[in-house]
Amino acid sequence: MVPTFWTDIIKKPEQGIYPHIIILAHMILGTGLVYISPRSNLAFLVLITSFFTLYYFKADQRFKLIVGVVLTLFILPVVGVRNIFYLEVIFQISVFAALALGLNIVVGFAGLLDLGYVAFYAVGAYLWAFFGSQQYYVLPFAPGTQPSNLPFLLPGDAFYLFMFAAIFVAALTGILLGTPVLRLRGDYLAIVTLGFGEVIRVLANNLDKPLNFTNGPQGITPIQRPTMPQAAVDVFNKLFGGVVGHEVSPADMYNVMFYLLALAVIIVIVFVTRRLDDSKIGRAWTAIREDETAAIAMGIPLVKMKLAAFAVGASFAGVMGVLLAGSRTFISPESFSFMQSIGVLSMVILGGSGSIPGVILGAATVTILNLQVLQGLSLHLSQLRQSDAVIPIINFAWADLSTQLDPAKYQRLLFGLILILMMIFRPAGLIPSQRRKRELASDEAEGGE
Amino acid sequence: MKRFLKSINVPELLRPLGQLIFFSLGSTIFLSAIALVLALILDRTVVGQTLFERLNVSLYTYTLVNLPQVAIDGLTIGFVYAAIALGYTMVYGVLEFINFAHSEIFAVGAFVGVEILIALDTFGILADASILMAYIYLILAILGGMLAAGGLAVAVERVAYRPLRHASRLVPLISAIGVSFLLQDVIRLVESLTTGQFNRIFPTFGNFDSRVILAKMTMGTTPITLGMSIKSIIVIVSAVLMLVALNYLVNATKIGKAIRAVAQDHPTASLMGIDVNRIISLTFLVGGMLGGAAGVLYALKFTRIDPFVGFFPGLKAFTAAVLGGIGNMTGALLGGIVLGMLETFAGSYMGVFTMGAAGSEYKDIFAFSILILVLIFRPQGLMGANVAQKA
Amino acid sequence: MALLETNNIVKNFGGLIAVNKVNFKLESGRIVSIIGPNGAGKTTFFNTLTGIYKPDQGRITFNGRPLNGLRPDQIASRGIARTFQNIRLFGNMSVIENILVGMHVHLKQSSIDTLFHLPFFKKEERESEQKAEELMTYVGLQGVGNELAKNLPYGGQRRLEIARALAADPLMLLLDEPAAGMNPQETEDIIRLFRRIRDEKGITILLIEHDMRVVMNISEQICVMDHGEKIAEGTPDEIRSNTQVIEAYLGRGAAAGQHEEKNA
Amino acid sequence: MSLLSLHDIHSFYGHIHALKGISVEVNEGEIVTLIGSNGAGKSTTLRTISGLLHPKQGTILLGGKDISQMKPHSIVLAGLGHVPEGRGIFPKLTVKENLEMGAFTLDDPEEIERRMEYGFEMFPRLKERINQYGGTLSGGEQQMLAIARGLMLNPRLLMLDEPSMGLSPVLVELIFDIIKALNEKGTTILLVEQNALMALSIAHRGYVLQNGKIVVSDTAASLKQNEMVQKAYLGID
Amino acid sequence: MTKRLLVVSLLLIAAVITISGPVAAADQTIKIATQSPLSGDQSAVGVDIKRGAELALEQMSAPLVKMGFKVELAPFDDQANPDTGVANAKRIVSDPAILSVVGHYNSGVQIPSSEVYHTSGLANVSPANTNPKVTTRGYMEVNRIVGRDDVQGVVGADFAAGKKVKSVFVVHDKTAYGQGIAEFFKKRAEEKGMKMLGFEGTEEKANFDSLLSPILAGNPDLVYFGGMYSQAAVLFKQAREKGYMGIFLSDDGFDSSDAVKIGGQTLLDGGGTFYSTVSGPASIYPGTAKFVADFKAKYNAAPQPFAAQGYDCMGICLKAIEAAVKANGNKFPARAAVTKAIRDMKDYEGITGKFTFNSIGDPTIAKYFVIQVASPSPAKWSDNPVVETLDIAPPK
Repeated sequence: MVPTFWTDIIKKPEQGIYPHIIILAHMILGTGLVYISPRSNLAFLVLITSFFTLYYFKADQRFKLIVGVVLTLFILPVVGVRNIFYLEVIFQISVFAALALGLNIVVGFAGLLDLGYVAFYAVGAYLWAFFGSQQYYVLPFAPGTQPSNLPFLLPGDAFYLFMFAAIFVAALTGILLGTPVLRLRGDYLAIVTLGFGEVIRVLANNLDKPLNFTNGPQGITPIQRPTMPQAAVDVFNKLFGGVVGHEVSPADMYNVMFYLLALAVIIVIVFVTRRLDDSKIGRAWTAIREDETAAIAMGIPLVKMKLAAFAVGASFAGVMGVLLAGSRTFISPESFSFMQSIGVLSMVILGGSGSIPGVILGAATVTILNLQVLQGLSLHLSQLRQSDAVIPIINFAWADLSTQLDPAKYQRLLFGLILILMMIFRPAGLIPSQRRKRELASDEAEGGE
Repeated sequence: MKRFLKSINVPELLRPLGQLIFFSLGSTIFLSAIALVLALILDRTVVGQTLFERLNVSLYTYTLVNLPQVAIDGLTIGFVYAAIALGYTMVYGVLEFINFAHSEIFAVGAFVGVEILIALDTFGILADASILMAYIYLILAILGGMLAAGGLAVAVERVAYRPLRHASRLVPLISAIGVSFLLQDVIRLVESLTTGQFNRIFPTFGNFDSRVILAKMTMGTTPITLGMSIKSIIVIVSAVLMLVALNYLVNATKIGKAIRAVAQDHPTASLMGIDVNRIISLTFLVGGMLGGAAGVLYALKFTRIDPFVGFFPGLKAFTAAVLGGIGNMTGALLGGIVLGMLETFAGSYMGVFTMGAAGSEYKDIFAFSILILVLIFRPQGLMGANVAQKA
Repeated sequence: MALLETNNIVKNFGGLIAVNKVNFKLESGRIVSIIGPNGAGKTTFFNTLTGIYKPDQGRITFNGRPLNGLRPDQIASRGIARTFQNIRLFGNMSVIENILVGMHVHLKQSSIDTLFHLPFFKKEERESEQKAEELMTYVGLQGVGNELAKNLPYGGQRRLEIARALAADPLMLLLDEPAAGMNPQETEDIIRLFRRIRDEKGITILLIEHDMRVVMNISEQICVMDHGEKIAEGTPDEIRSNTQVIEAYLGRGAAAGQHEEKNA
Repeated sequence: MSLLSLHDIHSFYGHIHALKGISVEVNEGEIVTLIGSNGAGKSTTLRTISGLLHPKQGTILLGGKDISQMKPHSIVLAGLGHVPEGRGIFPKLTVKENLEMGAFTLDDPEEIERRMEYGFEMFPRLKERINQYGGTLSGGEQQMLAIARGLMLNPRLLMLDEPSMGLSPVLVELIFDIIKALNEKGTTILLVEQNALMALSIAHRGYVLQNGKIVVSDTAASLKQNEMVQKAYLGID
Repeated sequence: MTKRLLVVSLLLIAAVITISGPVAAADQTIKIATQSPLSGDQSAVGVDIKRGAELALEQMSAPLVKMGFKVELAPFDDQANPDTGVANAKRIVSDPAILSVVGHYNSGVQIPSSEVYHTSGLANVSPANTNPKVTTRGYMEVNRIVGRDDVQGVVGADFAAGKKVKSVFVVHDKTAYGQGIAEFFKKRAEEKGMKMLGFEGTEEKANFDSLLSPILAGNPDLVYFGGMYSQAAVLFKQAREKGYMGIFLSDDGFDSSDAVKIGGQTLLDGGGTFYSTVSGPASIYPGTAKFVADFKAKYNAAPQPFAAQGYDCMGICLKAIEAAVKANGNKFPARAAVTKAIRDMKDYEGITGKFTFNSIGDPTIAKYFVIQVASPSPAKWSDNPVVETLDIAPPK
């Protein structure tokens, strides 16, 4: 007789205590696996998908919050420090999640297709790159020919100040770029925003003469980081030293710090997006997306509202740009290509435009696919190719498989497929957006679901 | 046969030629005037002096002497953009939809054409081919490119666009962006599996590279020759032929009228017994073939192509189509020429006029700013969609 | 002084005169219908009032202030609300949110209030939610607040569109064929609703309608348009016996038939 | 056996249940008219017959063949002409090109030429404006062009959707005389009209449509006297 | 409901797999990673750097295999994007089996990625990064076998001075590589008294007409192109077609037989075409011809620029690892040992030169050749004659 506990958990994982157990089990399982084999991708995927279970299973909110905090603030940093590749993946997931949330406001809420979103990311990055490095003193020199012992313009800690400044600078750029074109129809606007993305990239690449603002293609380095208080490193070591297994250096701590900063920005973005969504502005955006003519008839000033969406979306990208400059200590025009804009767009489309959890899921999926899965597959493939293993059934020697078939090389193919298949089969995305249910006094229809 | 000849209405055939000459001359004169005026103003300033030190010739003579060559170059690239823009305009006319993947259909045409010629080259046929045979092989390559690109365009419409025909406006556009990226990597995959090469190079054969000298001038001490390479002439002639053929097809044949009818009113057209889906596929076929031919011509003129060759010309051609008045074929023609001229004038003279501060690398930004200005101040484009005039 | 006044409004589309020198006065607190055969220019006139079309000639004044040159959203915020011939609700938004969008014009919450949920924001949201629920009950949609607009039955969607329009506390309500596609029972309800709106809320109603049963027994004033011109205006009885109207509607000879009946 | 028969047709227009089970018969050589006030479902009926809308329920037989699920362009081949509401001429095609579109499925240029001449006989004004764009014609001329175009394929059944709309009474008179003449030459006609009495003056039989249902059907003569028609139009209870 | 069951079962399976088979990281496998753009429009060069390294590994890993090690290549695609480069770098350093990295084509990707190598003490030998900043940071781990921009730019200018050139027009491809060399060429040329008729950057890859007008008007004695052959050859061809007969000079990005496939006879007309490079012709480095032949045999394509450098970098890594293994009693060496072995490398006989690294990782004396394009047929590319040889030490 199979113990009732197990059959119950499989039959109705909905009710009562079971979902909590499943979430906890998944988290512990994931952490354990990563601990045992710190370099296996599968273990890491198991850990990351525990977020998915956390979101999906019905459990009471406070429990979910606690588990969420434990996962993001304790488990992930520790796992990250043990294997800095995981921390980099987690960091990039949070960076792209923030960008996707920003773009989500423009595409998901206001229904404006922005193909040059990375322009605002670049504005933020070059803002801190210029002020946080010696570039001010390099103005008169051609790229590469400047003397090496130049002073820094500002102290490193001005980084936090510039994270706020970026909000307004990027929002202003959004308004400047948006004002002339937001009257345009959807497809024209898409092409014009694509133009903006390219214009900003070309400017970044060419503003090295007459005055050398961006140091052209050489990029700007070294860019300062906020100082890392030694106390923080000690506290981290004291707390997690045992679990981590080795002394954590300030350099590693910087990775953790920037991850936590990105997390903080995401929390702020989700907070702001939720608040805006559930208000006059949010309803106006959704109305514009649903039916512009009807929205106008309700007295909604179309261009003003679209501009607001553009500016808010841009400011988030600006902040993340400053974060990128700080974490990488190096900025060059290569990071702001059209491919990046399309990458972020496919995250929003895959996840579900207009839905906050969906967009975060989309960002995580695409980043993991791009950094881990594709790269892992092609590494595995090249390992097989160099061993004399043979595919069992058709005994086709791996070595003969052409080197051109590495999956990692076909990132564009992946983005292309995502966009096409999602549009045809699931335009609403993986987690479609639903408006928040309101507790209404006159709600007889609510009843048991 | 006699009946067929009688049925060709000649004025319709020649109409675009008149427009071609008018647009080309018009834009040349207009832009030359601006360049010369600017040169006069800047001559006295420091810009004039630095040029004088360098080439001991006044800014004005420098601008004047270079003008014809810049105009011809502008015209050549203008016709390339016009030929590609036709593909965008055809599809937009019928479906009010920007076929973002047209740039990759153009690239596929280029690749198929070049691969045919490389295959012929490896068999050693091209090397010693007579001039006549060289042209025949070129035409063969262009036809190959057209068929491949046309077929691909129809397939793309059938798979990625038809299911979305009644979706909201942005959905098919996002799908088109997806198709564009997918095709870029598919070309790269096929190329790397078959030839292992990334760059493909248009084999040199026939007299395409030789140059026809039109005039000899001297600027100060340096002799300046005004001329065009045979391949530029071929590009212009083929582009003109394509425009004339398309114009004739759309304006003087039954199928062409059906295309225009569907463009104006899908439901009523179906009440005339026109199978709307078939006409839309046909439009993609014709648009794709034009794109394919433009691709092979591009490869002929610029020698090297790679799987990502379509992106920038595609964007420029779209700007040209919008500049001329999207959906309006003559508009694509006008937009292409004007954009080509503007870009070449900017590229050639901006470096000198701004003493190197803003050189030709701003040429592309120039094209985008034109697009944005046109969309703001005259969204229906120069030719204007609401001008009650033949398409 | 009339609430709405238009004098010789002209609107043409490439040579085709759609609205030709229409003079029109609308006193506040009344229900007036505009009728006329297809292609008579009713909808074009309607759209010039709401700003979708810019009139080529003539002036429109509403509540004493000119409307010429204003954007449709500015006109809406002046107190003119409207519904559409083919229903244009925000399908993926809930019933109550559709109504809340209608209140956009009157909500004063700033982005700062919204971000920090300041007391003013909470008060305004609570009040507007209550007001929305009252409106739902008013038009007979109580209890379906969280239902998506697109899932409502056809009659429900019509009433939601009216509730959304009322949410802006308009001075005038423009209805574009509100009774289209409704069965007799639904038509009865809608007529009663319009009367309550006029009597209880004092809102002036201007509607375009083809269903003569609705027009005849709801309107205090009927204006008949044909070929872009106003050919008749008056009470339902006057219009019913007006030869020009009958001819416009039923074609020549009908007036004669009508005429004989009267004499016989 | 009737040329066209609709049996219990239910058709939806967006949300609106526009046709609630209508059945109509049109016999060879007849002029049958479908009258009723706006929004009664007249145009929806024609759009359902010609395939622009597919009925949710019920069957449509044209010459015995079920065309309810066929595509519009194949229904046209089965011999049905439809002059749509608002005339539907192609504004940026010339008069000649519009007529050529009407004969799209014909291949023989001489035959097309001959039928165009036949059209010009009926509407001489069109010959004067042969190379003018459809969009620049007056309302009446557009209506003539639409009818001439509908006749290019010698349809067994010609459907006309409110030919009188937006025309001055004199032109309406002319159009209706032409329709009568066409019928006498053998074309079966299904006429949808808001201008009831004009329609009934030339029709053999008529159906009165109200809110998607047939309320009465009778010979044209008796319908003229019938109160129901006046009620349906003027809302007199 | 079924969706949630699906998720639960999926997780269980995943858990089982991970527990059962953590990849047996046999400590006897030595991996050498490569990072270069394998996708995107720079993948032509990126793929061939990987292929060069792969070929070297095949040919020169015998000594290590004899010592009982399995030697493997771990190719990574940095997509010419700094974010991907850094992520891959962190993945590389976390794999203990990897002992050195042959990497990066774009300095924009190399600089941030090498920060990660530096923190983990993992050796990195760069086949192509010429940006001075790569080594001026003085990291022990970072070395390169190509001259720096400030070196190669000077080589070009000195050669031009040698040819009595009076006026020059400089063009570059707006990349860190191309612009870097062009800036130093201009600086040196002006020092040598040459008149600078123009200094233009362009990302254009096909239509150079608008650039040729100022060139033809100025009629400089020499046109210099900083960047890759795929742009340089097209520009040179179009310039010749328009009647410019002066000298063409470019950098080691021009060193590929595809250049003459594009340019053909035009590269030989007029003043001829020259390019500076480190990989000398067959006469001085016999290995080059053999390398080109082996490369064509394995990949049926002519090697792109920097493929030879990829080969040499892998050779250096293998030799250093061999030395480190011997020093560690034939056991798996520590990364620091490999890093030290590379930095202490003396006169490594590569096919692109003899290499000794100075204190900051630059090749001590980079032997530079200026080679003239001698025949229009691609097959004879490696027989192009050396016109001048310069030994230039990198500035301190």
